[in-house]
Amino acid sequence: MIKKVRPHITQNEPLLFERSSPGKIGYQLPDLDVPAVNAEEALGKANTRTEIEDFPEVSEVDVIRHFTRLSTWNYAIDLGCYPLGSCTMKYNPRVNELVARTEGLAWAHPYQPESLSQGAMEVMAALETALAEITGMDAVTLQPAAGAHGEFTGILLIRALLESRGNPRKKILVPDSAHGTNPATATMAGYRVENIKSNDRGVVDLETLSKAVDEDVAALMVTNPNTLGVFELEIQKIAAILHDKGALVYMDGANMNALVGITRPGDFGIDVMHLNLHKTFSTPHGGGGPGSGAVAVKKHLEPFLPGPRLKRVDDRWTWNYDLPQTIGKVRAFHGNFGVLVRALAYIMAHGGDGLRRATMDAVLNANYVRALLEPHYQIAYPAPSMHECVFSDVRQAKHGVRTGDIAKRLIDYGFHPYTVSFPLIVHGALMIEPTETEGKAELDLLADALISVAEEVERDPQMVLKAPYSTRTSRVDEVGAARRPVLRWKPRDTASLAAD
Amino acid sequence: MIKKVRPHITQNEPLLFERSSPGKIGYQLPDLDVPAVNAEEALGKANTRTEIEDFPEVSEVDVIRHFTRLSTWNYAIDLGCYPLGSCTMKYNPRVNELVARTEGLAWAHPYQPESLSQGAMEVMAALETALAEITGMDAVTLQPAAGAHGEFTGILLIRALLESRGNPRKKILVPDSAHGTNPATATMAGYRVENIKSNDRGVVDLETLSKAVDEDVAALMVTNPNTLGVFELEIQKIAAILHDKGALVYMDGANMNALVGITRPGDFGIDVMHLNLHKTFSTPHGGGGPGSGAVAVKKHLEPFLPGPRLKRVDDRWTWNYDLPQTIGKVRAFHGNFGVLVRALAYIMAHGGDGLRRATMDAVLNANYVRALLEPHYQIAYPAPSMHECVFSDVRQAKHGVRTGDIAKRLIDYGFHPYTVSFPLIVHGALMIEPTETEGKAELDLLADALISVAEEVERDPQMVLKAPYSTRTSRVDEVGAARRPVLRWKPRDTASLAAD
Amino acid sequence: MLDTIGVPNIESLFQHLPEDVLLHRPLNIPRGKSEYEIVDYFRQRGDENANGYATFLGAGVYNHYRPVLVDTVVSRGEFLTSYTPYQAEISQGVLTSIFEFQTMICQLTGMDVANASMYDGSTSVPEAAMMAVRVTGRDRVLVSRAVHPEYREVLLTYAQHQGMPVEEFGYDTSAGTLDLEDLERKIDDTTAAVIIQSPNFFGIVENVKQAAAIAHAKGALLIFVFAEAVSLGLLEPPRDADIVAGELQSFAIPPSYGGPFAGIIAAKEKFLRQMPGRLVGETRDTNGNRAFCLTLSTREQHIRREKATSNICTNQALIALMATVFMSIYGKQGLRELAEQNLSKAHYLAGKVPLRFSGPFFNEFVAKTNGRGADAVNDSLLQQKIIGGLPLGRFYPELEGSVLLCCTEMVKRPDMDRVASALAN
Amino acid sequence: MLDTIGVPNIESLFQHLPEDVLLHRPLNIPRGKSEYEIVDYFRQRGDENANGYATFLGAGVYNHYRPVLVDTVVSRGEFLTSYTPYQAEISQGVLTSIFEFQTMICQLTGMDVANASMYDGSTSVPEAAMMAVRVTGRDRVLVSRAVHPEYREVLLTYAQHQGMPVEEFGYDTSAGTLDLEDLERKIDDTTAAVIIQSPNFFGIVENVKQAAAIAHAKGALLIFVFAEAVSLGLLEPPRDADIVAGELQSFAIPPSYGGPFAGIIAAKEKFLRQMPGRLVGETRDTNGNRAFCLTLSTREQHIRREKATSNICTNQALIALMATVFMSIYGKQGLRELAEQNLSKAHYLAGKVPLRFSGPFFNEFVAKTNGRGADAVNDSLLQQKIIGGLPLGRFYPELEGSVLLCCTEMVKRPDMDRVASALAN
Ligand SMILES: Cc1ncc(COP(=O)(O)O)c(C=O)c1O
Ligand SMILES: Cc1ncc(COP(=O)(O)O)c(C=O)c1O
Repeated sequence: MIKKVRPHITQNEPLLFERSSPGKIGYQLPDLDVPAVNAEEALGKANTRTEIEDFPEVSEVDVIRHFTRLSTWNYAIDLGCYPLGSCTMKYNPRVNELVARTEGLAWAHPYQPESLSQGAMEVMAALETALAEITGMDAVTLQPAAGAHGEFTGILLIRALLESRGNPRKKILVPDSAHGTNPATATMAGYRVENIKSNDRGVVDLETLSKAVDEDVAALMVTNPNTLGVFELEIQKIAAILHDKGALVYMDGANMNALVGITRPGDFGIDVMHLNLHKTFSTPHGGGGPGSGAVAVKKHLEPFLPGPRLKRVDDRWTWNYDLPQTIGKVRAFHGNFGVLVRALAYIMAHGGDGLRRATMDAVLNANYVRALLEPHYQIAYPAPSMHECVFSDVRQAKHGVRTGDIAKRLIDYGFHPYTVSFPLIVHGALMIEPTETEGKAELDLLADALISVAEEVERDPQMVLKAPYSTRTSRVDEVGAARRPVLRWKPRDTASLAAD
Repeated sequence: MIKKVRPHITQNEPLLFERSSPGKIGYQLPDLDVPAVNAEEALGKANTRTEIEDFPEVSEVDVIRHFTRLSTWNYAIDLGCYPLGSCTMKYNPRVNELVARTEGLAWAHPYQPESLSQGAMEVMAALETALAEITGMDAVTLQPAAGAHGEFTGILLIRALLESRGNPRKKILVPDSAHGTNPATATMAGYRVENIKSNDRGVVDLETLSKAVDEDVAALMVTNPNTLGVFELEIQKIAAILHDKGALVYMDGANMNALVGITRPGDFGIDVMHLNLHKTFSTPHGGGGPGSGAVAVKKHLEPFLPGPRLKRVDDRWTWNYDLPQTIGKVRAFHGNFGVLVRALAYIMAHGGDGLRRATMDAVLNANYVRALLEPHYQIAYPAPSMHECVFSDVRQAKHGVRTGDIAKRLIDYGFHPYTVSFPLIVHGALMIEPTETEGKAELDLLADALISVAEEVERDPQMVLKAPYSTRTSRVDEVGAARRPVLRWKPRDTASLAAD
Repeated sequence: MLDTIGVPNIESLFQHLPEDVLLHRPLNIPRGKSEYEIVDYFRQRGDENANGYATFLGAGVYNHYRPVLVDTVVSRGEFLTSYTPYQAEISQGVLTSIFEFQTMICQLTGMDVANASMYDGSTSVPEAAMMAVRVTGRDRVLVSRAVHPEYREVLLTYAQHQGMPVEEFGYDTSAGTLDLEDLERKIDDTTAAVIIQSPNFFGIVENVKQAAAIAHAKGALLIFVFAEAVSLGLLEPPRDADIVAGELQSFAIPPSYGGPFAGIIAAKEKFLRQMPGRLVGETRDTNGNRAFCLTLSTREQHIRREKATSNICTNQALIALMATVFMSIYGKQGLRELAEQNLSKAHYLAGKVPLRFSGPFFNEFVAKTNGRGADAVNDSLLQQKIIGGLPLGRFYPELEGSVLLCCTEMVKRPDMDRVASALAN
Repeated sequence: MLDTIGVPNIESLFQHLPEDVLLHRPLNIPRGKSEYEIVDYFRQRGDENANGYATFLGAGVYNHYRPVLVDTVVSRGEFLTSYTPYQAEISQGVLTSIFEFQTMICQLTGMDVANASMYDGSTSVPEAAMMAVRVTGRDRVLVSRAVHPEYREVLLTYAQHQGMPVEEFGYDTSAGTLDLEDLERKIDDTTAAVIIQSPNFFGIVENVKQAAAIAHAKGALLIFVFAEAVSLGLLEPPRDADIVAGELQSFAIPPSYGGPFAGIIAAKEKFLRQMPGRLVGETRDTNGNRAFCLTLSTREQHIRREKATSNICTNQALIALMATVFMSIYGKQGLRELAEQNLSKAHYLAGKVPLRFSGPFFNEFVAKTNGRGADAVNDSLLQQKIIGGLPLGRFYPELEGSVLLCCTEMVKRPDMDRVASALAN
């Protein structure tokens, strides 16, 4: 029985372009306080466009209604549990939005004098210090814009170090359970990727690893806990195997929400890692971004960090550009500063023990959901779960229902689905990460819903295959979208207007 | 056919009290920087409460989810046309919300030194000046908190003036088409109410009026345009009739959205009037308030205005409390200042001609809707409409469907209904005020919807009587609510929890 | 659109208006400004006001912290841009939140029923008095001089023309509490209501039980007024009162130079039918789901017209919602802890200055300036970017030279010490 | 919950971790602060930065007005707290807005397809270059020295380890435009792409047609870069380019000390399969209603892994939404008028100062300080609460003593006059 939602009317809304009517405006500019300049004279006729064809022409009311209506078609953390595995969809504190808009911070120009940027620099310094403490590493760069960007930065750091030792080497080892960004990153950094098969416990197999590690191996990219939510218990041995061969260990820190305050990568052999501040540190995902992929390193990698670096010179912060060994900038300016402000606010609000408590609650919640669901879904691997639990759809697949179908049906129960079909080593993975900010009531509803769907799969698989039924948009034809890509609106394209 | 909406899942949500669990908290206070004081010692045991029984205990996430979910059950201007007659539900510019939160204004204490309040006082002075210009009156008080409060203030002003002339008189005349606040106000001001029957054109009848006006009459409360959206063409004669007998004319300015920039009450004989800043001047209605009922008066009433009054003394604003003839304060401090800020921002954004254009568009929209609907609904009175048009349900009543039922069915079409059953002189009134901020597309949808309902009434009245069908809450039992009033949650009262 | 209407231009829609009422010139208001200029204008006005001052002003408007979620919630268009929930089926969001509001006000005040809000505290006082007059059929009202002076002034304005004589009774000049003898002296069986405030204007906690006993002995109602809602987190609720009238500004409502605020009226069940203002009640929809709607509107002006319990229509819903969110965030524990912090800070400062009264106080108290004069003390504080207490001479000539100081959770110890030394000097 | 799991306490959920990896001390981070203290902390940090200065800094980060509706929209929890719209049926809000974003970017740039956003302008340049390398099967990249210096630095970082040699070509030292001879000299048939920026880093409008002709003649692609998006309101779109890489910060994205911003990549239809980043496409639901969903994800890392077109996963969706709302509000007329105001203001100031280059410019230009030195000039301006232009010596030794000045619609004439006289002196 669906307890969590009821249908209600939501407004239809055409595309902005379909709402447009010639001459309609939603803006007003101040009067020009200087003589108006003729564009064609100033820029030349050839350089001056006549108009922006088909660009929207709407009123201010049109705009607010348009986006308000669209927003009501969307699910979000503010509406309910969002157990998207590996994405750590925790509550995004609203105070962080406020402080990120503090005038002196939001309007700081990256090229304004250092004497007028001390506040921004202090924020970055404070965050670097906190992240070093949390990870147990020696230095942090806040420049990368997201996790994948941090991976890229981290691998370039490894390459630079090895190069400085005479040989950048050729290969990066990546467990087959790794997130797609890992192998993609290795390629972008000019390495060949060698996939390491996980063992029957879903973790890195020491023997397989030892065989794979040779003088051509630059590094292993390991995720810990891995994408099954399982802690790599032999992580220290793993590190040793690579270090013995002069290779390094990169840790994908996307799952740090399972470790903060409990254990520190710097203490179990990691040389370099990234953090997803938009996951572990609660900065909002905003429909796909922005994020921040801060990278933390051990001493031996510090000289290679991208610049500029913060430096304290007689009680003032300055930017140090004198970094002979740096890999160079990975992004203009100083990274996603606004995201950094939010992450620091989150750390300040929690404090050391608050962060630890959050980790424990995250692991508690994941194990609670796992316990409730194990009778009904096949757990992918028996190993203990940390912050997320991964099931396989093997039982449901017998009835012709796959993880993607279960996900769609879960929508009817009022939840955003878990992560579907990842990691790839699991047959039809259901990857569930509740996070610490969910209460028991919401988790019980989630488990009830998934259990109820499991029963529906046995009773009436056909019904499940056509879900969802209660959304204003029924199941979407993704195949069709890819077969004949329509990636932008065009004037003629107004057929379905009425229906929308 | 319903073009405007489609159903979509909305989250259920219990009451906060049902969400509570002991010990849960959503706040954190700074550490106390002084010694903690024991309450019972400081206040006495008898004065100290043990606890706030059943008060909510929820987390911060609970709070944002609770109110976000509730909000999705609500219709609003930001979602679509809200043609609630007499309420002027126009777009509420968001810049007004921003400026009302300007630190120096939002955190100004009414008792802080005048030297540190010049900005707030300047804002009030600027608004008083603008409103005097718009109404054609001589002085304005911004103290009243809403329209009805402004009426009360205005009638007290009239009483004070008459008293100063030796006789406050006994009666206030109120047309039978008037809003309920008018007679209620007159009573509160110690007057007897005499209702004036409107003539067959829905306006004040000069003869009836002349007969009614005698030395006992203190004033007439007239609404212009009246609640039918009809301009009182003989307003000057009406005023003369009262003035001849030493009585005054109060104008209910709720419908000023039909007049701004076109004609001024001060120019057609009005002695005193109120403005609903939350209507004509776009300040948000916020689910029922706040508003502001600024009162504008002619010179002869100025001495009686509530204090303090703004006074310019060598280039600085001061508050003048020396008002021997004042009626006294009608509200503590200086009125709904935050609303005044928004109203001034609205006036600044429009400017003189912008305000006039808004009036013209408002009247245009009302007449457009009227033209589209007249073939299908009985217009209450043939007179030309200003900013709103009023129909009667006589045709639909033949099929047993009343204005209230049509309103409920209109909800299924994605609109907030018009004002139902007001004014009382109309048989089953449908009072429609689109306002100027609606575009043609939205108005066409509104008319389509109402026409379609009119057809449904003829085809299938029974269906209409049970509407709405598409809302998460079907037709609500208001009779039951009044018969057995449950006005607060009580611990036992958790029956229907699951269903919500 | 003009064609549909059948007119050549918009002007013709106004043609029927008498020529001589038309305004034949443009309004004398500068042409429309851009958003940027408007923001700029109000920022300049804001800069002309106090900014960055520590403040010890209270006196009915309190400087409490506003949790961020409050504006997050009230900024949602669904709340901000809706109106009175006449149409229950598409207004359950507002209706549910008001029902929760009514409940929390009852829990705080110990009353049975509370309405959906009044304009503010000052106007809820006369509304409560008028309610008492209707209930008792008597007309005299006795109000304590320790009730907020502006509330009393508004009471008089309302009362003067309704044949509702208002008389004041005094306060104990040493304790700062109600002068119960004076009350005894003035009350009689024409008295409809006795109005007291606690904490009173001097910040002092009154003895509600005694006042109630005296009022009830003469068949009058006791109207309890509060201006500092945070005190209810710690103080015994006024269970002995018959009607409670209050101001919620302390609950995350910005001072905003005095408004918009939110008033409330709560009362014993038996007075329900005489309550002014809107009420939300629980009911069912046709599917049996719990639902809420406006109810008992037969009391109100749009039905009852000249016989209504009040003329109030538009109230302060969005502001009441701010208070609702505030109460939700702080909750049972938080509101108490907040009140305790206020209590502690006030007593810290009070311990360092000469007090005018001896009665128990919450977060406000009256300090003497020992001849230096309130203005002199405040001027010296302004130099240190501190706004001192309210000089009481303005409202109480007999208290000339005393200041009303308020300490909320927002005042910092160093500033309190500065105030202490300014008063000590 | 522990009973359900079958453990005595939460700690036991970590018991399986090796003892010696556990952190046996509390994190060295001060205990949790209250919301009020946090707000206070960041306000203090903000106060340590520039406040209330007029600014003439541009150079990739522009001081444009942010319409209020932008934050109104992006603050709605439905947008703020959702993630990548993997589940189309409950993500149509985000998906629709991205589809509109892609469309508007195409309309602005004259390209056929645009993606859902990149990290920023600087990272979209190397992604575009890598795209060109995949398309052409060549590996050499030529980049103009008038492209933003930090963009070029990021390009080098990306290129260095992919066997993608990057070579720079110069600018005409008198006009400040592309040195086309130098380009001709350096381009050959191993060149995958020629990268130019317009308006270039000096604010000067480049001749895209000529650059395209030269590139295409050698079978290379032309990559067009923009850093000042407002210029597209007025400038002829780069129809002759093959790929466009740009930065949208000018579209209501706060400077925020350099980020988060939003980059884009747009291209000709035929290069679609080589595009990096997410794409939203139009389709239908089973009821035949128009719907949108993520599409062509076979290009992306989560499917393609080491063969993906890029490793990008999380992008800048919410920031792109800011730009979308901005474009909606200004629209066709507004964006042009905004660009014209920028043009007019820049030319007003440029008319009063010694210019370094003669080429046509939009809202930025290079001024000479005639021996006084950039820092001296800027210091004198700081005294007047004005942040002057960017000293170019830092990035272009040969331009030591010149400053890059930017005039947006936000600069006021009196400040421009102050800058003029500072440079005149
Ligand atoms: C395990 C893992 N690694 C890497 C990433 C990439 O991080 P981002 O999306 O911030 O680039 C993600 C996020 O999706 C992830 O879940
Ligand atoms: C005609 C008329 N008069 C008076 C009022 C009362 O105004 P308010 O609700 O602001 O007290 C209203 C608003 O409902 C109205 O429509």
